Amino acid sequence: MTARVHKLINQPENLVDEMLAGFCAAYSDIARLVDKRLVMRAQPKAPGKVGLVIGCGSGHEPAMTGWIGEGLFDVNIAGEIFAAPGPELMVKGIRAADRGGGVLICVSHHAGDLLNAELALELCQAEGIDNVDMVVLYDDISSAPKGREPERRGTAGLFFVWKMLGAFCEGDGDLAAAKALAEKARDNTRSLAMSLSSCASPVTGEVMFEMAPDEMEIGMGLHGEVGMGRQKALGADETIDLMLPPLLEDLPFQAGDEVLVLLNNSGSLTLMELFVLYRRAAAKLAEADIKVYKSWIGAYATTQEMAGFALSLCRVDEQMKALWDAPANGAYMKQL
Amino acid sequence: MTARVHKLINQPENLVDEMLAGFCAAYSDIARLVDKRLVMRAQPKAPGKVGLVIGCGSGHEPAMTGWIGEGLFDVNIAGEIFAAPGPELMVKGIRAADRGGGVLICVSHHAGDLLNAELALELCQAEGIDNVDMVVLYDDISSAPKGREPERRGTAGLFFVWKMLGAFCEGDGDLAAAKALAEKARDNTRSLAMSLSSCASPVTGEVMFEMAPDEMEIGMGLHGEVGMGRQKALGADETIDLMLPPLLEDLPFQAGDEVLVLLNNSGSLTLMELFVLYRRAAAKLAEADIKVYKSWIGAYATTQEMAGFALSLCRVDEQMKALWDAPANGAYMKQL
Amino acid sequence: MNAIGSEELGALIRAMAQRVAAERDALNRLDAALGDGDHGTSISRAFAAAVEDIEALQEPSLSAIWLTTAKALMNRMGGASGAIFGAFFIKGVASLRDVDRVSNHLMAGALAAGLGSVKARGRAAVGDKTMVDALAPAVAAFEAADDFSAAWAAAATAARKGAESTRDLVARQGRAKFLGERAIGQQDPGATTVALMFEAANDWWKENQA
Amino acid sequence: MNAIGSEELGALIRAMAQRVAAERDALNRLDAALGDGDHGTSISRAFAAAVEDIEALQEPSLSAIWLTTAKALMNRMGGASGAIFGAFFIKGVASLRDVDRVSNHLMAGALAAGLGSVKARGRAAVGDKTMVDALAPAVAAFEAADDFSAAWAAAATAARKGAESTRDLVARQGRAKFLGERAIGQQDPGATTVALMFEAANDWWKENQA
Ligand SMILES: Nc1ncnc2c1ncn2[C@@H]1O[C@H](COP(=O)(O)OP(=O)(O)O)[C@@H](O)[C@H]1O
Ligand SMILES: Nc1ncnc2c1ncn2[C@@H]1O[C@H](COP(=O)(O)OP(=O)(O)O)[C@@H](O)[C@H]1O
Ligand SMILES: [Mg+2]
Ligand SMILES: [Mg+2]
Ligand SMILES: [Mg+2]
Ligand SMILES: [Mg+2]
Repeated sequence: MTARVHKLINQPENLVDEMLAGFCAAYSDIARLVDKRLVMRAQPKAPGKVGLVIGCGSGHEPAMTGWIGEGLFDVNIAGEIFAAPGPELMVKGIRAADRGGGVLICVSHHAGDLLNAELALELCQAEGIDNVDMVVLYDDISSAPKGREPERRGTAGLFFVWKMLGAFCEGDGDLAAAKALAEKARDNTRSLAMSLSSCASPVTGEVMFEMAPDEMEIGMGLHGEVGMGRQKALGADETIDLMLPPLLEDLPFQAGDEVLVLLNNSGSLTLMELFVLYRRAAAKLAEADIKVYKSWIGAYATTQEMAGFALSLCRVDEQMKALWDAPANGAYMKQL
Repeated sequence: MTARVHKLINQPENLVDEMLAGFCAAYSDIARLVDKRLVMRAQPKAPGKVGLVIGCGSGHEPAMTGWIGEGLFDVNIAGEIFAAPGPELMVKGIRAADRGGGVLICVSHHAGDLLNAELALELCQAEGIDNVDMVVLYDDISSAPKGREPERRGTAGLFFVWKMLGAFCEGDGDLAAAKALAEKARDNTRSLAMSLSSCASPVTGEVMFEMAPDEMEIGMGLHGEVGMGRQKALGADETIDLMLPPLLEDLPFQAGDEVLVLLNNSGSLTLMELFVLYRRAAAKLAEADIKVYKSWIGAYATTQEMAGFALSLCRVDEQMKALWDAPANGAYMKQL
Repeated sequence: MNAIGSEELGALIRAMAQRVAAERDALNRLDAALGDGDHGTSISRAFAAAVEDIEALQEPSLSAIWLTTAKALMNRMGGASGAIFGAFFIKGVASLRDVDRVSNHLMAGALAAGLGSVKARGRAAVGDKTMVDALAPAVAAFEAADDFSAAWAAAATAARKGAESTRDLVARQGRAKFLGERAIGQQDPGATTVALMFEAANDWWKENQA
Repeated sequence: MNAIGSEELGALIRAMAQRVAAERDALNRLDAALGDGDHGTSISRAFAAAVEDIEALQEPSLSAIWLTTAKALMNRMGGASGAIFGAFFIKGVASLRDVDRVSNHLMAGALAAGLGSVKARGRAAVGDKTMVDALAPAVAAFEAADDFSAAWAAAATAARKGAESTRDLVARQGRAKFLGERAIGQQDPGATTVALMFEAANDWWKENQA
């Protein structure tokens, strides 16, 4: 299979700036653009609350611009395509999110994101911006074995962390409590992704890697990083039957647990396919006596037009369910 | 460009049933499944209100299952992939939507949808179900010239009609008023689509038509029906500059008008690209002194994994703006 | 034999079902060029349902078989041609009610009634590049014949010729309408199905009754 | 000449910028095999920004040029290697402050300080299949040399050898880590960039100063 190479963009070097400008023009009631690269809530949250920022690479839309808004994040610091932003821009974003209650920098674990956030934290200290902390988040079971969880990559399952953390930071909890909540959500979340296709880089205009039309890869990362290896492409039920057991074993999720489920579209999978996949996942979870509290199916963190999906589970308690159900109003994450 | 042919489904003959089962399992608080093919609101609307039904082909997810819910449609009667449901099933759906205030059957104009809805209406009359009416909707300017609007196809721009009509039917207006509102919204809506790629049929497992990697087609329909012809693929700004003028001329939209804008992803276009496209469209509308009231960018009516988009505009007055802003809670159409 | 009973009618429908199933992929390909590529799948699904439903009938009278076929096509096929093929069969039910055996003349009447319904329903005339281009000449040939053997043979030939005539036409109905001049050179799938149906009937007749 | 001033330092940075720009696509291809395919684009964008920012400097002192380069790489490159290249240059700024001309020994100190920072920042050692595999031997060779000519030449050779040595390695840092054994056979893009930087400096030196 050849990926589509022609993209509807203009000059690649203007891509991120133009895309953010378009996003903020379309959703001006939700988000506004500052310094070309900071996507901020149109209405800042109340003074004294903990600010939430994330600095990460672009190219995964709607992540993370779509998560800016009430009940969600305060500032997205947008890097180039698939590249974390530099530390000085991150410091600007941190300043912009500061409402007096401290700022939590969320890092979806990738080398670049972590290194730049660390540098930004050091700069903050040097510049006397106190009350800033960082939390490193990961969920992808394919990227390091059980027992070495902190080496794992951050992928689509952080969806759950973002939502709960956003709701939490609308309340009166302090920075330490926010960080603890993020860690709790992270430690109860596991994801596994697969893909049927490659995708083209909008920067180079070339296909990122080769994949045969009848192949699939289980465990693929958000930037096309390899997973557990290639195999023959399977049908929907077979694919779920292959992916769900390792996911359940990893935490482990057990009979009696209550979970949130995400099926994240990495790009060009159809919702039609995702609904068929969900049907099997729901049946298998019911068989395992694991109760589904709520589910989401959609394209929340994409890898360009890659045809694949991630299955993510988050074990929830009463606090987490309440945070999950709290209202949210991002352009691409709405909870009534 | 070759389209992805392997789909994550099981047996094609079970596809629609399985997909609807998965959808309703995931969103059981919003929709429930009756008779395998009727997707209904989990909580029916209040007695006495006008019921809204649509019968159309599947394969365009989230249309129309994603539009079932409060402030939106009451029943989606799901046909096979790209094929309208038969009249007897439609009559069942009409009965299910009947809350005593009459039922309006919405037809997105395609031969099969119209023929089956007409048959269903005749059956209703024969069976003594009164107070049922039908409205035929269309928006695609590429499918028939100005002056022959009723021959045009229904495509993504009906988005505006669905939303306003759904809000209207939460109120106390009667069937005739609902139909008049639908016609008013339709008559102020225009769409034009384009595509960079073909897609594969999940039924036949074959690519639906051939397209070269450097080609694009302007005016393509929701099932891959041809439009105004092929040409060399252009960049984002050039594409908007080609599509917007005929759209503006058709109604015509004029200086001083206020509009809603939709950029609908036909499948595998990225949001990244759509934001870049939106930026240009917004700039050009501003130049023409046309005011954008609200915009939506996303995959609302898809053609499997086709890489293309539709640009739709709807001229609004105060009534339409209020209906637009009214709350809605479909799985894939939420307004707070 | 110049009158058929319910057994023969059931066998004729089965023969049609087998023929369209055998040509499913070819019909899909014709529809891929002019429409959305599903015609073969749809028509074979619906005919298979008709055969199944006919087998399940408690009292398989002529009119019950005809009605069952109509309903299966109308409800299980979906899309434009389901409604139209359904309309075709449903119209003939009335003229078969309360008869045990049907002559070629009575059958011609049922077919002609169906054709009228198709034209009305689809707002299509000969030359619009639809199934009407095969159905209209087939029904005329059937009506003009003196017995079943001649009727099936003449109808099959006329339907095939009609289907082939659609190649040179621009479509004025159905999805192919939007192709304009680009439809020229492609044969209409719905008309091709009509030809296959009459050919299957004629072949069955030659083997079993002639 | 065995001490360089700000003019020469600016020219060396420009030479590096030109070299990575010329190799942009090749570096992208190396990164496509091991990571996400953007390394060439990122490093050439950042070096181009450094050159531009250096030209805009009011007082282009040695330390200002070094700091400007550090900041451009850190802020304009993005991703893992932006942070790491930034860390490399920023560490040397202190040792160049208030000097007008720098000897090869002083320069060696700045490079060694940068190497230390890179290792700490990236938690990477020689053998992890990162830029450290080129940078560590290059800095060692530079330190061991008696003058600039010998230093650039030895460093260029050592960096290239180090970059080539990454081919046989499994990655323990960066995106390539997830490839496991599948990384073997592929040369690390970051290490290749380090080799290109030292080779560009050496070529410039041979042409202009040797
Ligand atoms: N208005 C019409 N009148 C008569 N026949 C029609 C009409 N519209 C379509 N058809 C027939 O239907 C055929 C297409 O059938 P099919 O592919 O099953 O339906 P759809 O177009 O809904 O996918 C066409 O080849 C044509 O013969
Ligand atoms: N932890 C690390 N320590 C040292 N070098 C690293 C580390 N992680 C990555 N690198 C270097 O960065 C290079 C990749 O750079 P680049 O492609 O620009 O960044 P990214 O991986 O964020 O896209 C690798 O080839 C490697 O040499
Ligand atoms: Mg990168
Ligand atoms: Mg169809
Ligand atoms: Mg068809
Ligand atoms: Mg890279």
